[in-house]
Amino acid sequence: MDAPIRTYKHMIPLEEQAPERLVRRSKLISLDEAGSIIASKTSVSLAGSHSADAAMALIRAAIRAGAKNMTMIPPVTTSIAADLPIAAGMLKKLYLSYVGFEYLGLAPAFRKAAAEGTLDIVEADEPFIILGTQAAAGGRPFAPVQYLYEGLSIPELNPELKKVVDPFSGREVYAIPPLKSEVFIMHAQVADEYGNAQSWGGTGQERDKAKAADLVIIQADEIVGPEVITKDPTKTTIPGLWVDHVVHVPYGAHPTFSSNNYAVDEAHLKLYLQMMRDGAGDEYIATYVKEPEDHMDYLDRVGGLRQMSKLRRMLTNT
Amino acid sequence: MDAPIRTYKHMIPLEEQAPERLVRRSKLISLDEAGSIIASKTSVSLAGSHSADAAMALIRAAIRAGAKNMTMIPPVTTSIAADLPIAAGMLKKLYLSYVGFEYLGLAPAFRKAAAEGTLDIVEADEPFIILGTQAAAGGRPFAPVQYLYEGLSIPELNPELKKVVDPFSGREVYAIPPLKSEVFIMHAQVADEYGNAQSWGGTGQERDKAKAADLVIIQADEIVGPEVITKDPTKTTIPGLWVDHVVHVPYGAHPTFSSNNYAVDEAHLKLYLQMMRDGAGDEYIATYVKEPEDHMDYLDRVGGLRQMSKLRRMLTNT
Amino acid sequence: MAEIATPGHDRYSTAEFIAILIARYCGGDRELWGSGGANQLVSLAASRLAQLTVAPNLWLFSGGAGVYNSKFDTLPIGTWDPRAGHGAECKILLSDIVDNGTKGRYEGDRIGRGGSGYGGLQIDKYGNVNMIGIGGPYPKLKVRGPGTVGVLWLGSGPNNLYLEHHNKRTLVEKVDYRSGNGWMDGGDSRARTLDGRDGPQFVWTPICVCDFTEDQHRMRLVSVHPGHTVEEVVANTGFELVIPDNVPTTTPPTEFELHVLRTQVDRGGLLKKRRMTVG
Amino acid sequence: MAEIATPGHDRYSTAEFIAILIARYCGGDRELWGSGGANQLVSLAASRLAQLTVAPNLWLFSGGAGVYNSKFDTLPIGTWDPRAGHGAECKILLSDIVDNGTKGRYEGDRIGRGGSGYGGLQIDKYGNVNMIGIGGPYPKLKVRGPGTVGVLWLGSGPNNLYLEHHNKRTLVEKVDYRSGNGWMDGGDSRARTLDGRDGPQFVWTPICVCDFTEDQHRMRLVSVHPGHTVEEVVANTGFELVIPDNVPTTTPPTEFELHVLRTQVDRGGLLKKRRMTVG
Repeated sequence: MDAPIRTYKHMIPLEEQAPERLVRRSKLISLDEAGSIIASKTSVSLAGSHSADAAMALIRAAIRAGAKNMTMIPPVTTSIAADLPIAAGMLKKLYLSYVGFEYLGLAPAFRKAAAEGTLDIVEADEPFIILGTQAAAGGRPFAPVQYLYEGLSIPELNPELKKVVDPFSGREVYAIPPLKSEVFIMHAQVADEYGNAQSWGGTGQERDKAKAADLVIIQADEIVGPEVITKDPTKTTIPGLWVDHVVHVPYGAHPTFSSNNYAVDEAHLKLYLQMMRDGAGDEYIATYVKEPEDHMDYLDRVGGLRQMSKLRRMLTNT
Repeated sequence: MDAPIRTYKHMIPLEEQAPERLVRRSKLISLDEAGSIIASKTSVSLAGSHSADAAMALIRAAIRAGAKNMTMIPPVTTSIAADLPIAAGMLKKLYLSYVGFEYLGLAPAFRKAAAEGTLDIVEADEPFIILGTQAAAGGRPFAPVQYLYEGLSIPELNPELKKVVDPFSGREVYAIPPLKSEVFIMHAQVADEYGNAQSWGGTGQERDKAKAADLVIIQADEIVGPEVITKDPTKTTIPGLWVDHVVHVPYGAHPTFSSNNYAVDEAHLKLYLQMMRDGAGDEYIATYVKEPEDHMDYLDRVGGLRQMSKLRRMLTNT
Repeated sequence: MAEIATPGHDRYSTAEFIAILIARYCGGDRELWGSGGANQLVSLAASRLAQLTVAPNLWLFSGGAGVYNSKFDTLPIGTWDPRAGHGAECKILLSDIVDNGTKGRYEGDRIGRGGSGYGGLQIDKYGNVNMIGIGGPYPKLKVRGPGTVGVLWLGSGPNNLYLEHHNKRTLVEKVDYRSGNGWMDGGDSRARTLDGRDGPQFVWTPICVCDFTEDQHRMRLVSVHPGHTVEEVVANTGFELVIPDNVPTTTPPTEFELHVLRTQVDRGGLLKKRRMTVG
Repeated sequence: MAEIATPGHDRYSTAEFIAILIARYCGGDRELWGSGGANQLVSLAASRLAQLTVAPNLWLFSGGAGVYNSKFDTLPIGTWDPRAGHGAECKILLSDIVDNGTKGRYEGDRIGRGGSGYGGLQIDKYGNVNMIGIGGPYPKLKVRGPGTVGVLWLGSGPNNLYLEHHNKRTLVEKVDYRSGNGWMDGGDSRARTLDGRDGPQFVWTPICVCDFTEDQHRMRLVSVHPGHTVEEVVANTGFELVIPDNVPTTTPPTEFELHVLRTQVDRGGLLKKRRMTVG
């Protein structure tokens, strides 16, 4: 056979193609690398639920890396995972469903930015975010809904919500636009270095958000070997082939819950709220986001191993 | 307080409302009852994958109960679960994605009905069934898709596929109609009497099909106690509150696989195909569907415990 | 605005009382969908209490964790608290909840609705709810709300409203913005717009219980809690409530009810600490 | 129509050979999406073989069971065979696959496409596929096909075609019905219609390998399997194949390749028994 033909791989026996060592590529990168990648994007989506399972380490890394003027597609309910980025000037635009601290109070940075008009708020809600994400996950043009927005204020306040005529009934219904993001970041309890991840809590928002994103970065409390993952494939909530990068950050969801791993640090959330309300937001960001040399330094600043062990105990104890 | 007010339940203390014994209602019914319920409907949807996890016991019960002229929304790929109902005259209309026996050959009853024009075939496919079911699961008016049906024959052959103008791009895209069913029937490996079910295999079609149906009936190889279900809530693929009735039928998926429980009975599938091709379809239906006194009698006719144990072994052995 | 301090409050908190009222409301044999929303601790406690006493077929949902029928005896701090998942029977996806909501039926109407409660910045006489904000013109809001989340599911069918603060700022003639459809503009406006879906049934507040009139669907006083008066209710409501001739006192919590609540549902005493106000 | 019996077939079966060809094609460091469709046993075996030898980052998908990276050494009877799940790393939903397909990208183009293969009742010179039926007018078909399933995913991006029977009834000038878009009507017709998505790359048949010309995207002969000739290929193809001056013989399977295939992928010898025909 002559040379050009050899360029057809099916003509080359496997043993001739076989590499010296057959090595599966690891997707592990450093927290700082992840932060720079996120900061280089214009839109980010998040998972988690309220003050649980937020990708806080990645968010702090992105702020440290100088993330600015980004659009955020948050989980349908969230607290510090949206409020801190707003305080740090990371966000220009937010799809709003719920941002608040519930029994601890309202979200200070969010309310300040809203009052000062420094944040572009898209008046959204649970179905807008979930169905919009679902449409983007499948590259579908929009998500039609009926008997939902009729009579509500959102159609007047949210210009991204349009109308379309249902070709089957002839009735006018509403159309939610696809919500894609350039990067999706999430917290998982365990992941392997190939991207297979187990999120033990949450509400499954992460699956469609991963499919709706150009790039997926996972932070995991623990990196485990393949034998842990293959023990039960149904436990893998995010298949590795959906994932670009994995970052190892023990207690990376702090100060929020990591489902079945450690509890929310309520005292730290109260400290955050107090400092934000007292106009000491920059000091908080300096102390807990910008100055820490690395994630372990951050953990030391919030109480170190003693505090982390207490948070683990709080969860497993009930 | 005067009497009428007492009709407000919030005025009546719990101890006065409390029943003698606080009993949670069981959803268990007999296979014959289930068959009659299915036979009383006009449309049925199925889950499973090819010759795996088909709700065969319920299908045989429905035929026995005289099910006729029904519309079937099958799993995207299936074999005897669609071919047998066609042979028995249970179906008037079929949403077609794939009906065949793969390496064992084509589907005899399906091909015969197609040739004789006795079956109304809707030319569908994987996305038509999955996205149509998804729309029905949410009571949404339709599912828009683009860059999918352009250039294909299905838009010409399937009048249920329409066009709609995407209000965001102004482009014309296709609209898949919602595919609801009056009853959804499925096979599960285990279920509790309250309807919480674990399907160990399959491709997750059962979740949206359950939500898209007015009534849900589950057949389970085993009925387990709550302690098995609560051991790991993430194993419950169908939440009990989606379910109306549960039927206990060991080896109920025979002659198809029950994932991780027992193997397909290839010899029986070959017998089925042979009899159908030899014009002995009525004899097959008499012997294996209509004459058996109950499910156990059916199992005896197909080899009884000896054969079932072999099928279990075949699966766990590999 | 005053912390509620009234006769009986040495014996129970208003939050405990409302939880017990909602639990009573859930009584019966029917399959019910209980609780839901993320921060509805009172409703969550009520559903668990009902399940343990009078509603064996109630499905207790912890929305934030996405699980059904948790077996907790210590109330979690939110339905998103992973501890809300203790002993659960199944876990669903948020998209399943969205499917229920857009379908306007909970599991195909197999299931009634029990202790699901919605609150808001503002609620008007037809039970419409506002979580967006107060004042305007939008987006220049005097008070920026936290967002609508799932309050629009009020439109999906017959739910209930729940208020932790009973005052004229919250109970207004007309909401500034509408995040959730109550009976809309009254009469048959809701039935015409939302495919005949039923509207809100009851309103639980720190000082009274209300429902809605049969035809106009205007909010109507049903009973006033012990230690409070019709006059107090009227004085703290920003619109004209329908007041029947006979307004009884809400049946107070019994020892049995408080005992079960405190020993099998809220061992941590979260509801004791819950802050509710009037005025 | 003759069972293939040619020199070398005492040493290997055509199915084994095609599996090895597809495995070679998958060689490289890139993340690949391998196999997929329900009854693509040859493609499944090829993907597993490639993963074990030359494609460490290939994601082996068993479509019917919905699992990735099974560790089987005995080929299951179908990708829906629960045994295909042995040692898998994750399980996905069919709706995830539909999302990939409608998005027209496999995991956002992170992932290339390896041993995914589509066959059909008919395939034409532009690689369009028909699974609906032969003859007409519809629905009066001479041959009723089993249905389209996921053949339309051919339109989602650059895939490959795979044929178990090479004859004029299957390889036709123009398909009677189009279930899957190949290069459509050739030229830039596909790019214009499907948002620039790339079309089929290679065609694996029992007697040869084809690809498509760069401009017109017409099917072109690349290599002919040992024991077969260009003339035989032409005689059994229902349209005019593009024939280059130099058509080499497909490199036959090596002992190493057959050894790994038979000891680590297909211990049950399913591919040995697989029936393939020419003419």
